[in-house]
Amino acid sequence: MVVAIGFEGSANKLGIGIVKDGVVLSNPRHTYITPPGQGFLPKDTAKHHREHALSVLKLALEEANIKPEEIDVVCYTKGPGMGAPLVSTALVARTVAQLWNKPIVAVNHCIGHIEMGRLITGAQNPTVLYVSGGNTQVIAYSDKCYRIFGETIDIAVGNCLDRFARVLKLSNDPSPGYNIEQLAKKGRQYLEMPYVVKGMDVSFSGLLSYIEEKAPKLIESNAYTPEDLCFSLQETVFAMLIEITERAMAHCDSNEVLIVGGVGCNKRLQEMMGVMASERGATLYATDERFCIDNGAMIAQAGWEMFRSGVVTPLDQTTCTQRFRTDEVEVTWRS
Amino acid sequence: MDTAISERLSAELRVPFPSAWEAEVAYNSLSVDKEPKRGHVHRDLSLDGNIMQVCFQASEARTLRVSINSFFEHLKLVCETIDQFRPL
Amino acid sequence: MATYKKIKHVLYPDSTITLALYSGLESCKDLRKSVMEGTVVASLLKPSMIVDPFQVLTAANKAVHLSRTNNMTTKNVHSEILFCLSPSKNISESFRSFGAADSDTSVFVAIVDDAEDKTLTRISEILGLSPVSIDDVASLADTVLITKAYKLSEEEISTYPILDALVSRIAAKEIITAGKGKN
Amino acid sequence: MAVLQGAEAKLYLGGDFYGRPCIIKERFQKNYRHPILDKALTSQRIKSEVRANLRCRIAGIQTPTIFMVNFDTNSIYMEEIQDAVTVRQHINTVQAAELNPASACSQLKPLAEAIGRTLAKMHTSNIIHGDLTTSNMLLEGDPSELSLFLIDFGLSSFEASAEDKGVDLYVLERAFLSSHPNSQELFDCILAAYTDQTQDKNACKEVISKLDEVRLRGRKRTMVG
Repeated sequence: MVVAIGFEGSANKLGIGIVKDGVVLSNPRHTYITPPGQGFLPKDTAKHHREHALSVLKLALEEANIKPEEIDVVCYTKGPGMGAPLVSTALVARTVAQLWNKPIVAVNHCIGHIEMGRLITGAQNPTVLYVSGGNTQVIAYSDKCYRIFGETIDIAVGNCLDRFARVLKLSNDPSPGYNIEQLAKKGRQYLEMPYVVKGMDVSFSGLLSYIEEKAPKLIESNAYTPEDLCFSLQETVFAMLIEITERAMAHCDSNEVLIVGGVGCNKRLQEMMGVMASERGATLYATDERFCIDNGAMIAQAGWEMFRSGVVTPLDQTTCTQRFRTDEVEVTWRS
Repeated sequence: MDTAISERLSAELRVPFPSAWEAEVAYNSLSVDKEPKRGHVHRDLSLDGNIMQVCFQASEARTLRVSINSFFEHLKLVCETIDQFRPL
Repeated sequence: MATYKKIKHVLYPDSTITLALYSGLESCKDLRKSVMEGTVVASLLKPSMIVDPFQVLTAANKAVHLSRTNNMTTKNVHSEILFCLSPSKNISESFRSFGAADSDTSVFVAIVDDAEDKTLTRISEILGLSPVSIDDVASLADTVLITKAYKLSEEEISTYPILDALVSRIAAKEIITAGKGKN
Repeated sequence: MAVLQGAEAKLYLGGDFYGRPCIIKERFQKNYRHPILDKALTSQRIKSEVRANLRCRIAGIQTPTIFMVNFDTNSIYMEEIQDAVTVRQHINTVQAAELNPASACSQLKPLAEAIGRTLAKMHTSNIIHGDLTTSNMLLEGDPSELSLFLIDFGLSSFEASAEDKGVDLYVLERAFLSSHPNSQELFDCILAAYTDQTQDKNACKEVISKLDEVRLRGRKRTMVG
């Protein structure tokens, strides 16, 4: 029996979760929400994490009904993400690891998402679409590595959606993407916009500039409603994502697809992916907002896998890094 | 280069902890992260029993101030963590 | 008359395309007159613009498809064959460059759905000749003129058989010709 | 008729177009995307495919002859290249047969150079393939004769910019290295031949520096969330 605690704070969510041999015992989270029209800045986000880290940690222990001495390993997000929030969260992890005299494991955030997705859905060897505010990648495992088959060549899909939410001054509570999704449900009229797929890569920056410029005029002239534009934007960017995922699946001859990351809890994206998967005789695996959105349990789960395969990070090497590619990690826990 | 260093601003902190063990925990947590390169601040941590000594060197007052502020924020977090989560 | 060819359409097996070549004519005048009057329904093409019967087949195949899908540019399937064969989007220019002229001493004939070869028999009667082998069209082709009409590049001619260059252009005409295009 | 199902098209092999070997590439409806988008993309890709195919021919690059385009069924009828293998298959065969990676590489070097020269010609004509992979290149007949065909131009465009050419090479690099692990040296041969063959040295330099820039975009991007 191995109990792992995970600390996640790479973006605007501060999450701490406890996992015991594949069972999530607790997974509380606190989100830093900014006023409409504003994104989150590293400095303020770090402050948020420092203010909430200890209460969330208490909650995690209470909900799991676990005493510190029962924990076997402390896991934290090394990166990628925003520097200051990462460091603030890592400080707590380092400190409790020493206080409780536990080993520590540095985890790649993206791999946390993948391992959590595999755990929750039971997918064996899926092609993974990882979509969030900072990441857009199509990943498949081969030969001890999560290889990136396709990715954005400019901004992430979540960033594209968030920035459009700012144009519309949508609330950031619970998240801009969620509010776009709700509006999109009421959209009817489809507006064609730039659709850019290059091989297995995608690009969103042209699309974003296009809609940032057009949206205010289209809404003012009553040609399109904000709902129509949210709908059209989602239909377009999601179609791009599904297309590259399908290409990667064809390339790898894969019959499982897993969606992870914050954008992954979008029901329309899941629905579209489901249609694609069923048409090619593949199975879709997806999770809900508890596990799609950044959380501590995912870091605990990936760290648990790493720890069981013998990985431990020496305390003086428990640094954080803003840039940390998914394919840099040697996947010691999979055959 | 030597003259440049001699002209740098510096600040020293001495942080007493209830015990040497707590000082060491804080020291280990705080010494991992290096100062960002672009700030051009040099920070040196050392331990003397239950006292953690911190020495800052910078060429600009602004960056020195930012660095010290940030250190205090981190130090506060670590101290609170120790207080609330130390083994009984 | 074993020299002409009657071929089933690849998409529409109930439709046939008849190809025939006549050479050594005194003139094409009477035949053209019959076509214009509508007593003969056929497409009369200039052999000098044809390197291979396959070139005409590609155009005829396309014309029949456009006719069946109501997408023709010209008024009937036989004029459409001429138009499809030509790289120009201008109808009268296409007819001028690719259609037989009164003074021509040879003519390449394409007929869609020639039941019991009635039209072909009628053409032979008007010309007072039997068709020669359609493959003889290669010897009548004026490749300099063809290269110019289809704007073939030197790299292209040195890389491929000229026929393939023409066939691709015929198949892709409305896509590569700006201004005129469906979808 | 054998049918190959790709991600967005079915390939009907072994057909006959008035006596010539023919394949039919039929783009099918993708039900996951909005019908308007689906229709627009399908039609756009058929047109791009045909246009780039012809532009390549004009530039002296071998592509399959197009026999017919049927917009009602979203199909392209084209020449089936007889006795051909994909470059991907060929590289895999050579690498599997040669236990020594260095000798496999030297055996494949002429092919890499032929690819580089072909892509240089293509980019000089401002044709962006959009989906360069070793599966989208065919070797006709005896592979040692290097009779190279480019296929699958559905994502192609016609662009003069160094950015688009750089991204085109980046797409190939990624596909090349994921299909053929440990073949960086071979890819470098492609780039060297590409650079060598491109007449406009300044334009070429710009393309290569864009390639470097796009590579870094992937590595250096700060990834939040």
